[in-house]
Amino acid sequence: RPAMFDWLCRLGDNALILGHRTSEWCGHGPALEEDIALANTALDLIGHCQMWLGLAAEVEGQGRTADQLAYLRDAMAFRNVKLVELPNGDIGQTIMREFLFDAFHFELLTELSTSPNTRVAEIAAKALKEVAYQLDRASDLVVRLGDGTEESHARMQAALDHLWPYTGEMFTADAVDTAMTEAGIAPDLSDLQTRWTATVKDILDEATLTLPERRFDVHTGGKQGRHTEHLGYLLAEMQFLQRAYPGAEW
Amino acid sequence: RPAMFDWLCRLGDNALILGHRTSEWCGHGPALEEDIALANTALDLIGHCQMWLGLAAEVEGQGRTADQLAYLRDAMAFRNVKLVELPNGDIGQTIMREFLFDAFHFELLTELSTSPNTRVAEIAAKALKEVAYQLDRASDLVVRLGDGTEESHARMQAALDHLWPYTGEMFTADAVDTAMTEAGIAPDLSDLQTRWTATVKDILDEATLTLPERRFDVHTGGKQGRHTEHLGYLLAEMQFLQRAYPGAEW
Amino acid sequence: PQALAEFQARIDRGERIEPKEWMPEGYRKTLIRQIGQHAHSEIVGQLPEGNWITRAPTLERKQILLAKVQDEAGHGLYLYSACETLGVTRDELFEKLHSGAMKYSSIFNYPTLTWADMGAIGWLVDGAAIMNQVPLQRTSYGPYARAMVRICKEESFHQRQGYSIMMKMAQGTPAQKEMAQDALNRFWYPSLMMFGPSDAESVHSTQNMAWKIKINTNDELRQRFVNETVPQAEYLGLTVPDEHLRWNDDKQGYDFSEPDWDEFFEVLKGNGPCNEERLGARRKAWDDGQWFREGLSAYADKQATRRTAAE
Amino acid sequence: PQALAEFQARIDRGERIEPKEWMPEGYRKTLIRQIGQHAHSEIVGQLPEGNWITRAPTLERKQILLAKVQDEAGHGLYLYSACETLGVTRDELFEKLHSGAMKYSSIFNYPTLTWADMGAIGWLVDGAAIMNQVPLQRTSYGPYARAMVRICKEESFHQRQGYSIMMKMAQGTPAQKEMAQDALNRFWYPSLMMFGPSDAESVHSTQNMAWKIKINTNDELRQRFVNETVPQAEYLGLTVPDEHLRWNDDKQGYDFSEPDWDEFFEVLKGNGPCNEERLGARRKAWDDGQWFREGLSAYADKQATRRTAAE
Repeated sequence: RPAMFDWLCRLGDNALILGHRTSEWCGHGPALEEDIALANTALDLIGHCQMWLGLAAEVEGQGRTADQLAYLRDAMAFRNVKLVELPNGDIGQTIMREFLFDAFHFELLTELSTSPNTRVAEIAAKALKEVAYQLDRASDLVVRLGDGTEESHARMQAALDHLWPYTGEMFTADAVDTAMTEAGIAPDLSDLQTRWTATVKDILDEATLTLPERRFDVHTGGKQGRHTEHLGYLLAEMQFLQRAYPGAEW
Repeated sequence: RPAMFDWLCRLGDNALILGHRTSEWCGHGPALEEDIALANTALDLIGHCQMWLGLAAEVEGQGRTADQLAYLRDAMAFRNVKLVELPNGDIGQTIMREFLFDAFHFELLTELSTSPNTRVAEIAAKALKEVAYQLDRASDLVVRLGDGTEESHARMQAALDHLWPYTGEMFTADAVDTAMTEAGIAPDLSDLQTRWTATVKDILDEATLTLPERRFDVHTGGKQGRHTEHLGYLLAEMQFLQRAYPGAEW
Repeated sequence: PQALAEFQARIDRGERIEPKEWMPEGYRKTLIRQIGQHAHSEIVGQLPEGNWITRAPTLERKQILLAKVQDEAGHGLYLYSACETLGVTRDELFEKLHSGAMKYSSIFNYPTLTWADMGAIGWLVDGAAIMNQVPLQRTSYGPYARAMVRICKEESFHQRQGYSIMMKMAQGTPAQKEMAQDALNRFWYPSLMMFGPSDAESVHSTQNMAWKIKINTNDELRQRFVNETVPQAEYLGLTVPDEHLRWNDDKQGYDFSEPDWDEFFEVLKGNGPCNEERLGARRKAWDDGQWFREGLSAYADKQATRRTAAE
Repeated sequence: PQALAEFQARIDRGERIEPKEWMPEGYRKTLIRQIGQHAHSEIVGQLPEGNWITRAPTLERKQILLAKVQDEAGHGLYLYSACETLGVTRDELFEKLHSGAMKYSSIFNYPTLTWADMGAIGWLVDGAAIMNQVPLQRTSYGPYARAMVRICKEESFHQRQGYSIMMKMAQGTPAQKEMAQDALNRFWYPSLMMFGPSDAESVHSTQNMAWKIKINTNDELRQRFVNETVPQAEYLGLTVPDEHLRWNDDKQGYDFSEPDWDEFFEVLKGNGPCNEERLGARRKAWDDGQWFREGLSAYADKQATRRTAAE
């Protein structure tokens, strides 16, 4: 049960923090269509967060709400992977991160949508449709920018090289992951990794980008609450109103 | 009395917010000497803030402390001029702002150090020594960078042009200022303006920089609590721990 | 002159002018300016609200705000498309925005300082926008009128959401109520300015009204806005910051103070609180995005070449 | 060889070597590497603590932290000066830092995640640094030894401040105590790594000890650090994260677990949590500051010319 709470927080926090980062682009995108797509992605992710943290709060059974989990935990209690909390960088880095995460997210939700835990399966099925669309869109952009100009190619390759050492955390199972896999609720992360790697290789290949040779699991610990220095700033901003006006309704 | 509280908050908040901005440079300065000088300036300013807000809290007489004023007011209750809350920009902009503010701060503290209000006079006298040094240093850098390379000249001129419309607020008297002047505690802002203008003209002239022709009082309202959009973010960061862990001691 | 008379006759009969049909150059130019400015306002208008997305106080409020800002970008898209039917490209319009040759609504040069501003913008700013736009659903140029229909529907949804934020704040803690009142204080007069100076001072009005590009006078719309908004403020328990505001039985409307038109013209000249930030943010987005747009078009070119080669 | 023997004899007699005196090339090179690395560590070491200055929880804590970070920059200054007496400029040293040719202490590649880390760094990291540096006050190279005297005095002040933060946290609310324990958990082993791998594995040790560039073995210092620190942790009511830790009466010291040396070498290779951030921040500061430094030196040149012309 505590494992399940932690595991649901991971799902919810990944969506919340990536949604937050994506929302930072609002009004600052490189093209109008992109502004719309980024806002849409952020909106979907915040929606997923609400469902997962809502279920986490239920499972915890201490009367907390999704909002309280989102707004009143400090960084040590957040369970997202480090990949999603990194600053956006340029739009290429933002898109590359979305692609690398979506490719994992898609495989994960696909599996979860047939989980024997019906609450999990329901949420996953709802989220899956949106994430499938996000993955298509991100893959498409990675290909077009990777195989675009010399500059766009170089930027996408730099983004990939920068983000790569953060990707392994998604597949690094710890006791929580193992407990959920053994309980039959969640898939085995190494299976996901196999499929993720295939997708990523295919798309990067089409994008004329080179898979980095560096270890992909350099930066882990986010799932256990040991984050980068960036998360604290993000939360200070995100949680300000709830912290400054405790108990107020909005 | 409420005027005095507001007025002391202006003094304290100017020091706090400019100190905060200056402290953002720590470890990121353009030269080691500059890192040291910037940290030193920030340190001095936080010290001034502590004295002014401490006196403000006393004058208010509701048992609040300097820390509570610094950490538990939201943006609307802050009384600093907009000039000091603007993001740092490049180091040239940071130095130009320091110069423009110090030239005012120096004149103000000089007057206050002979205020009939002995508490005010004491604090002003303490702060004056440090601010005199800061003004010397900032003036010197403005001259050297203004009359340096073509690039350094251009950057200093751009900084001046950008900051100029924010400077007038320092001299725009409202009911609070007038009340303090009439009570004999504070000097007349228009006298300060005359002396400030002379200093600024001298230094800019030596720096081969051109005084902007634009109105210098475009951006006002900070002293009345109507700030730029930047202050809210600054406070969210600065106040996080006090907001997230109410009542804790550090 | 023959053509001109026929054109006017069509408009008088209530016909819609469509893209490929003949139109006077002045009609075309005025429309480009008006629709373009409206499009730019949607785009720049993302920024003041975008400023609070990352700080929205609940997950639901965050979603609503995101959806709203997304809608604004969408409105920009329709309006630029409508403008393109008049023979000007979106990129040309952007360039004019960035160079300052074209304007956007001055209201977006005011900062958003508290969460209550998200309420005030929805309630007052979108409210004023709707007041301006509803008549434009009957404007003479087809693509513009149709864009307006779509936009008005969404705007009135936004206005209700804004009012709901104000309601929560006005009924909330003392601090929240103070924020709500302060937001009303700050946005009231800028909202009144959104209708433009009195028509007496506007030289183009008559021609534009004949062309049905403009349907009502600025003063008419402003009066209508005040009449609708004052009771809403009262319902919220907030005070409109106008000591001369009172009901006038004769005109069945409120008497109210004029906004400070000097301030209006200062903001127009670039001396508003956020002119530089707003335009700076849009220019930066555009400049930073250049490699992205170039990358996509290089790819498209390559694909076209590949397709040709494969044929 | 004659010179070398005399040099060694001087050192053995406890004499100080001064800048302009003869010294073996290996001595000079080793000193440049060691002092330079120490200087770089002071400079990079500003960053983890700098990360909390803007978020310090009280005005007083903010001042203390600012003063501390300022001291670190000051230490950097002394140490670069000491290095310059060996015939290498500060700019050359910076270039080697930025290119990765010279290292800084790996401890600064760990992130500071809570306010308690400000305590842990002062207490453990400065504590370990002092343990390393106190003997170096007796090092054979004069400028280095003198810099160390000055630095050690300030460092022990910093250590007390760090311990005082830990004390407040450990005696504070449950959340604060949790942060304190977590900080100890995260910084314990990296602090042990600060003394370097066991001397058995170090090839240069013997020569450096003969030259009195190195005074104690890494293992000696590490043991001394553990012996001093464990009781301090107990006094704080915190648990050292080592299940094998126990007092050994025979050696009158604690037995303790070795840190994970694989992790140490990974961090050294660039795979630590913050290597890229830290070096990136320093490179950016340097690059962004280029125009500033050039401006100042252009002005200095102009002034020199003006003075000459005036003569």
